[in-house]
Amino acid sequence: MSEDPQAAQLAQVADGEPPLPFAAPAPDEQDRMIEAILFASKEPLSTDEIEQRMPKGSDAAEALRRVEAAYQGRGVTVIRVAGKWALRTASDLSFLLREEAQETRKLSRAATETLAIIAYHQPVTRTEIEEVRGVAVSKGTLDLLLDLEWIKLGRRRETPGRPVTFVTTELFLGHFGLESVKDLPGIEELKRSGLLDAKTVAITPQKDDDDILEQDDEDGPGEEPNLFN
Amino acid sequence: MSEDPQAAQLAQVADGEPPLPFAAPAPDEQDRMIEAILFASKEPLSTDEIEQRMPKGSDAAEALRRVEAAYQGRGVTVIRVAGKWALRTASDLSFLLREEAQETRKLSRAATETLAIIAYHQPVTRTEIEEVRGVAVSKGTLDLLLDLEWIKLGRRRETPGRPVTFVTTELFLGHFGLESVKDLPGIEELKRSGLLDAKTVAITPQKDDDDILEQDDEDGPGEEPNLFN
Amino acid sequence: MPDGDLQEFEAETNSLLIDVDGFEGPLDVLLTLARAQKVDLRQVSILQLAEQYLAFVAEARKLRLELAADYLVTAAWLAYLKSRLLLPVEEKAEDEVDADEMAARLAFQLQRLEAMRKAAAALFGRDQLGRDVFARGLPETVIVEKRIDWKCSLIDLLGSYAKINSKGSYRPLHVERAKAYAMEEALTRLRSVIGETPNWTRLEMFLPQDWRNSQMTRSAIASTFAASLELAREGQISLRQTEVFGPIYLRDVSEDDIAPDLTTGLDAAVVAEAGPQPQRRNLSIKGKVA
Repeated sequence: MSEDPQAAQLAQVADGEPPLPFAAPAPDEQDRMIEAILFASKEPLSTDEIEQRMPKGSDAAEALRRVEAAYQGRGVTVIRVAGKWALRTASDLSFLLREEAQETRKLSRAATETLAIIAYHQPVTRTEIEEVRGVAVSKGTLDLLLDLEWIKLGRRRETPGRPVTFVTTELFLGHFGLESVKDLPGIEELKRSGLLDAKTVAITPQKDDDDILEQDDEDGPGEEPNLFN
Repeated sequence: MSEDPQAAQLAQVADGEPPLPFAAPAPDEQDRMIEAILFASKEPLSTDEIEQRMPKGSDAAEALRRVEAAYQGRGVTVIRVAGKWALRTASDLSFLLREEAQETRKLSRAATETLAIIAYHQPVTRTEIEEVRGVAVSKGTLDLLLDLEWIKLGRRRETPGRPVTFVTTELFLGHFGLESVKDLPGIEELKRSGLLDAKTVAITPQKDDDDILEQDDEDGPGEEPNLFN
Repeated sequence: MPDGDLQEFEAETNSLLIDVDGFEGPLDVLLTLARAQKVDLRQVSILQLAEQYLAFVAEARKLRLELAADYLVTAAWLAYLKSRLLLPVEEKAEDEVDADEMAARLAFQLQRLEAMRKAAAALFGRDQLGRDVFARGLPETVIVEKRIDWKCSLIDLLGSYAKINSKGSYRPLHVERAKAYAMEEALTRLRSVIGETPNWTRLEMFLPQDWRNSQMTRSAIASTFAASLELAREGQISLRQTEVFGPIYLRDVSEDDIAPDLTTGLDAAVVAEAGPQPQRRNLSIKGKVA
């Protein structure tokens, strides 16, 4: 992309040459294309996915920035979720759209808490979820979250028994309008306070402390960075 | 952004002031609402339906005119279908909604063999192809080759039933870089060029070797197996 | 615990008991009790918390409420923790975990649970898709056009044709016995023509016509050569070879008497003159050929 597309265009016209068949579309035209692509899609699209649909030579990233700015404060806005782009109605207008609202099942406290624990601690094992809540996690709760496709199975933890871990999905980010798990509300503060450290503290002292310490080592800092990937 | 009076107004709205209960929203605000309603609706809406969703005092017809004009020439346009309103991507950009997934796939053995038989024996009927291959030729295989325009229908054979024949096309010659079907190498040529190794080649008695001595010289010790052919 | 506090606590506990099924385990009860202390969770008194919890469990039992086992296990542990917290520090056994450490862990757990509850509330307080913000109601379907480039090279085509062409001719592998030209046949043929051969003539010229141009030529050459050796041994013909692997010539032996060999420069070693006594060399060749 040239610095001054208009000037470049004028130069081309002055040369009397017809636009080359494979020349990149003019910026305005690229913006129109971005609009069309974003409007048509229900699912968020990555910059690459968008650029792939555009004619060769288009600069989707640049055009997206222009379109994003143009839609600021409008009834429909360009948002970023899960590192992708999507159009969504402005949230202050939700009162107009009651008719479109889907009947959402109210999630139980167990389900919302479990989801939060998975989101903030991911990747996290079932045992770890249970430690945080101090109570067993019912299969129904996990099944519900899996059904909603808000969580999915992550990699197995390389500890004895190789337990499965749970992580959140792109759909989860999309539902809550998050660009990434780094944008979870208050996550930085929680991280700083050490409350997200994978510290095992059993309320009941049945476990040997050795076990606890060992687990500390295994689950320790090596795993933790995954949370913020 | 701040120079734009429209934006300033929008910013004010975005600040979270609830619409006054009995005052009609500002025109810009009404335009935003139209955008959001049209965007989120699952079906085209009439002017009345839109107005019903908007706060009291709104003039949907007027706002729709404004929004329609604002979207003129953009990537998305406001259209009327059966007296109702909807947003659609601009028709000249519909090509963007086509995703081309290109994939290179190797022609199946059945198709390659069928094509080879047609090339070497043309014009040839389906029954004849099957006789040479020793197995039935599926309709899908012939359809694929017809689709690719590598083969086409030739004249009907003047035999009982007047079966259609298949012949190769110009496109076939072009694809394989042949001047004419006469350029297809003969079996002997294939053999000599090493394309056919002794294991896969039918060994037909060499009837045309004129001079045994010469033949001996040419073949040399490496060709020993020929001795017993 | 001051009296006022106690009364307040009892009211609290009773309201807890009404809703005992509404708790999500002992930690939930503990968190609720800790919040009742109305202090920052970091400053919560674990000792007081343990007492409150034990009172809660005692009350539940009095009311014959069914408490799950984990509530009781926690009660036992808290009773233990309480006693440890009350003991002077010096009496602590070597191998035991510090009571303060245990209390700190419990406090951490409570803080963490509360943090997660707040996080869940914050998460669900966000604008949710399909509730507060909306995606396109009428998404336009993106037509995915799968274009397949079929790949087939001329080599593929030819190879494939060659394969088909050879299919019918496959036979189980066994080496067929070649048709051989018998030495007797060669001998008979040689005898019949030798009288008409006064000049040196190449061995190949004696091959029958229909054996010349076929794969069986070698067999005919071998047999004819063996036959020629036999005739030479009998003294009927003379053989001559001018160089190693060179052509072999033969002629009627009577020609030797009339016209002695005028050929010069022939190495004795490679000239096999026929005589009454066959030479060993010839025999050895014969043996090999047969």
